[in-house]
Amino acid sequence: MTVKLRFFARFRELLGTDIIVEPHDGTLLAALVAEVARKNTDGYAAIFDEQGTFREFVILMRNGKRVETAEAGTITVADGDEIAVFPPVAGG
Amino acid sequence: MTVKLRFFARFRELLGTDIIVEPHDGTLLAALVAEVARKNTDGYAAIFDEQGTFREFVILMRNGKRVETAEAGTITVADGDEIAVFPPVAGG
Amino acid sequence: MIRVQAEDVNIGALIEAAKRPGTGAVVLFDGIVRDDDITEMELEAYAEVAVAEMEKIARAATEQFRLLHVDIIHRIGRLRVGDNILIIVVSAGHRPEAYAGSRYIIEEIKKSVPIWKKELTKDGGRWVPGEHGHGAGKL
Amino acid sequence: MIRVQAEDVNIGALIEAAKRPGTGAVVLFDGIVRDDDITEMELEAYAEVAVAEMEKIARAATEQFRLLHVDIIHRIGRLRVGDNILIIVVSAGHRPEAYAGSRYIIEEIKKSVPIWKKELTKDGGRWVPGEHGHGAGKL
Repeated sequence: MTVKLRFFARFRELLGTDIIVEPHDGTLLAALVAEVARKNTDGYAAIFDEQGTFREFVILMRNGKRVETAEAGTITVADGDEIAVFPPVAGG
Repeated sequence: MTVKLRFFARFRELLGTDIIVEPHDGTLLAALVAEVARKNTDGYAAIFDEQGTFREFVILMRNGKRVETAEAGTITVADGDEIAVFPPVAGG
Repeated sequence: MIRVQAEDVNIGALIEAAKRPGTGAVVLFDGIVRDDDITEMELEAYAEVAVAEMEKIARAATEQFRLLHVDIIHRIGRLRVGDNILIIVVSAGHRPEAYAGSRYIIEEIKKSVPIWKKELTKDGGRWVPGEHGHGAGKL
Repeated sequence: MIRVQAEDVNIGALIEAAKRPGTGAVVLFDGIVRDDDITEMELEAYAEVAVAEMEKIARAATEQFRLLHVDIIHRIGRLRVGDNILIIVVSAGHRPEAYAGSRYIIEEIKKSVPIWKKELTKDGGRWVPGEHGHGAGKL
């Protein structure tokens, strides 16, 4: 299956965006983000703490809907999902 | 001496405006307004009550500065004065 | 620019001109002739005093809310439904001051600036009563 | 009109278009690139979600403040000092609703719309921290 990862702002600068991945069935959302983030040490450290837990301010969305980072370790991704990962918003 | 009376809004419709009068020395502000207003019964009644006192909502100015109507019976007009008489403001 | 005038204004140009150094927020208030079963509206001002009073309000707002620019244009004469009556433009470094300054100015204008409105209807006309019983309370 | 776009807008035309039947007050908020020792600003959006969220905010404001019209245009891309970042236009029958509705919209946008700003300086750039620690809190 195919899943798209979108990083924004500082995370995008470190990790790129619109990253197409092909995870196997049953891949957890948190694991998928971690796997992609690991390609850049600073990018990984911006999103995850030393314990490999999402940093408190990180925002996750799946198909435009907010997902609590605390639950991302229990949710499996599905074919066609768009996963967005970003820091606190600063528009306006 | 010469004094100009300016009425606004409803008072202007009833009494006109930019009325030049030539009061004698010592003419009181209240008396001058009453004298000019008397030329039109409705105009007088719009500004003064049955006792000849300024109605509570009437606003008086002398040369652009507010004068309390209660004090208009003790103030004499001076040559070149501009006296304005108007109802509550409704701009904006 | 503080004015009482018959002419309409170019709002886009006012906004651009309001962008002084340090500006982070511009708030514009536009009071419009509302269709309260009227055909037209006739506005009348004690113009010299109205301008002086609006200048005083602008100075007070500038000081109190640290505004960087203020325009107040109050129109007079015959206006139609949908026409601009009163345009207030304020600039500030940040939005709380811009909103608060704008609101302060309109409320003070309603209280104290000698301007009157007559709504013209099919049956004649009616003077709009002031929002504040005593009017010109602060002059 | 609810949009995320690179292009600037014609504010005068937006104000005219906002004059729906019953309108007595239009309030415009214009957020501007402020000269905080920056050369330019770069704005980035999660555009589809930003538009959907702004549409939600506009609907909530319309209902809560009985607004007659709402425009929200948030610009993205490279902007210079003095450029418009965010334009909010609201119409209402009376001014209290117009001011309150406008203010509600900007505060909600700050809280929840996925847009980010990077200030570009002579020495590089810095991402503007969100006003609300958790961001997108209401999505």
